[in-house]
Amino acid sequence: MPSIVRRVVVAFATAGAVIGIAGGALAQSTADEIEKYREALQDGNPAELWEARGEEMWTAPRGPKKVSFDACDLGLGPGVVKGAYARLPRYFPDAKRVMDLETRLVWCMENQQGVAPADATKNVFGNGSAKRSDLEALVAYVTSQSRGVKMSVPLDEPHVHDMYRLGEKMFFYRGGTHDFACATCHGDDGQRIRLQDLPNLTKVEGAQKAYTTWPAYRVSQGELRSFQWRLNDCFRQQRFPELVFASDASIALTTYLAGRANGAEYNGPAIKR
Amino acid sequence: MDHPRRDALRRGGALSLLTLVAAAGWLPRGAAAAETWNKGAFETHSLDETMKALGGAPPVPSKDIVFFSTPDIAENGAVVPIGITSNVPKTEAIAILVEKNPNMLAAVFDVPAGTDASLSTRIKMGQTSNVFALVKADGRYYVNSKEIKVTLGGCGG
Amino acid sequence: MPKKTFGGTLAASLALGAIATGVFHGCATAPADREVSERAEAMMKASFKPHGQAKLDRLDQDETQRLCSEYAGHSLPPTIVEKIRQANLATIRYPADGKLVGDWKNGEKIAQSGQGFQYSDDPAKPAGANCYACHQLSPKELSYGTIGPSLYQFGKRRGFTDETRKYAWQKVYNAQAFNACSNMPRFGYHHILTEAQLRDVVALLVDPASPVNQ
Amino acid sequence: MADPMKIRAHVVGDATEVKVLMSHEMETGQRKDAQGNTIPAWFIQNVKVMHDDKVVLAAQWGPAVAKNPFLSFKFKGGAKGDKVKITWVDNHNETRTDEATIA
Repeated sequence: MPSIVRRVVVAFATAGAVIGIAGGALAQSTADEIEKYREALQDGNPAELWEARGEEMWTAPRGPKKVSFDACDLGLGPGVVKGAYARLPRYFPDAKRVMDLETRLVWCMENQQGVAPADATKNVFGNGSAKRSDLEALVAYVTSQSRGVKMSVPLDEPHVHDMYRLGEKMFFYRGGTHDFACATCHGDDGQRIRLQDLPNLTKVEGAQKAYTTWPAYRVSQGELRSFQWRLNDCFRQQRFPELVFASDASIALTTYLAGRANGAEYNGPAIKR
Repeated sequence: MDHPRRDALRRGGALSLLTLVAAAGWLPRGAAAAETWNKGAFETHSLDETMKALGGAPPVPSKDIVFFSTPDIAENGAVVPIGITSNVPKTEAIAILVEKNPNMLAAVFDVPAGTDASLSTRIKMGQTSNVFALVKADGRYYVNSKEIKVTLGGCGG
Repeated sequence: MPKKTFGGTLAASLALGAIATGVFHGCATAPADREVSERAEAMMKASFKPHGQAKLDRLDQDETQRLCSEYAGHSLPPTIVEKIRQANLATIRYPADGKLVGDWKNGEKIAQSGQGFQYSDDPAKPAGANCYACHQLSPKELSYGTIGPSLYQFGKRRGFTDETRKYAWQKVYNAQAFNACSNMPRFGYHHILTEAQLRDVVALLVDPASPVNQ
Repeated sequence: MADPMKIRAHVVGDATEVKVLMSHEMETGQRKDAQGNTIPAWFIQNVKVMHDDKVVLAAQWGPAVAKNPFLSFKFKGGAKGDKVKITWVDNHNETRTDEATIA
């Protein structure tokens, strides 16, 4: 080791504070430090960059019909964004379907702006500047407009209720080469994969904490990720085939998790590992 | 011969790690700052290489340089928050170096009079490493370091 | 319409947002519930698409998966527990040469790797077991999960005996032979690991020289 | 063209606190794409923060600054209603300048 480094390290390094502590104390200090890491990230969330882009897109005329999202009804009336996300998914009579936010945005693009379905769902998940996702920017903007609003998914509506029940079944459905279900990792308290804490989504508090912090800026990817992405990537890791974007199953599972978060204050888009 | 420049280097403690940064030109003062970028300093690939090129007096270790909002463990190396405050009087510049990154130097900040010698930003770390906070104050160089562990993550391994 | 079969009371309590999980699970074998399960399965099969190595047949459940899904959130009736254990015990195969213990160093690598069977993975590369995702093993690895119990000193605690070695093999091969509806993947039964890899993972657990047993 | 920065500047005691998020890939030049080709380096090299005609912070960055960079610092003075102007220049000579009003 070069001398400067050695001197500096010997003089000051607090390294080793972690090494040398055994067992539970070690795990605890690791968890505490990771908590500090997460806190330090809260100060500036790049999700704001997506929110700003999405806000601009919301009011701009789009598609062959040159119609803006001001015509898009997210459930509270055309163009009403404030608080809309906290009440999704919901049943939309015009589409005859229960829809989550992403599905609804795509529906508005196709049915109001005249965007071809293939174009509307082309870049649903972004990947850097080479493949930016308009949809994720729109999602960031819309969800940011529900910050501080209590989750109230209309579970008493029969269609929504049915999707909730189907989503619950899906949550416990074990399959694939590894026998995984959502519940395998998200069915108990205080568990982690490697060092990542896993919310217990079978409990209201766990579902609330998790659902109200998505979408999120993922520092590991440098991207804002929507809830559709979250589910899609969970199933990849479950060793399942690919969950189709805006499919019934994706909406059912979202309805189950969003419904379980009812009563909690929405607090996204967040910043996460 | 460019005597003023050589003199400046000698005063800085002839060729330490810090004077490399200085030699390649810490930020010039004033409005011209945004137009220069110190290629040489940003292309030192390892500490050994940097040190060999220097071989001079090291910067003075100083506890007046403090890390804040800088965790001991980073959950992800892609974004590591670093906060540095220099309590060394007349701090002119602050640099962040990561010992085990492919290029050591991450960032150099020129701190004009009237600006607090305290800032925070976020860097990338390829692996667990010492992070150096280097400070130039009143023509002299000071350093402190902190080890930051970078953990593995993810269900997919 | 099925949605009319659960009506006012449940919906009302839902709206209050104060419902216990148990109410939702209801009786797992009730006709209405079975009907929802069947529709959920059909919905899933229409909502996933094949991607790379992950074909739609991954959604087809074997009997163990089906039972464990059906009873999720309930205590398993003893008859079902026994049924699952026996069925899974019967799947366990042993190496022809009887050698159960391989190289713990390679076992450590397998324990660290989560590669394999995701549609994003290269099927040509060897799969890992990703043990550290859920278990503590070598104390040198700080980044371990807690879904499964700590396996630190697995061999040392049980004794370095033939019995321990066989148990380790069986457990890694098919954990449900012991613990019905365990969260642990059945690494042998599903051919996630090769026979040689199973040996190496067993070595990590039972070799006296393994860091796990220090 | 690059996306706008998100700048927040507000008075804290006798100083102005500036927080800025920039939209930039900060590609290191060390990564490879799916085909195994090196993704070329692309990162912000210079940042300059101005209050009136005065530079209050200037920086040189390498590619080890995180993607979508964040920077926070304070300078003495600055009054509500004053402008803070931030400019970055990257290694492709692309540049972006944004302004915020001190609150």
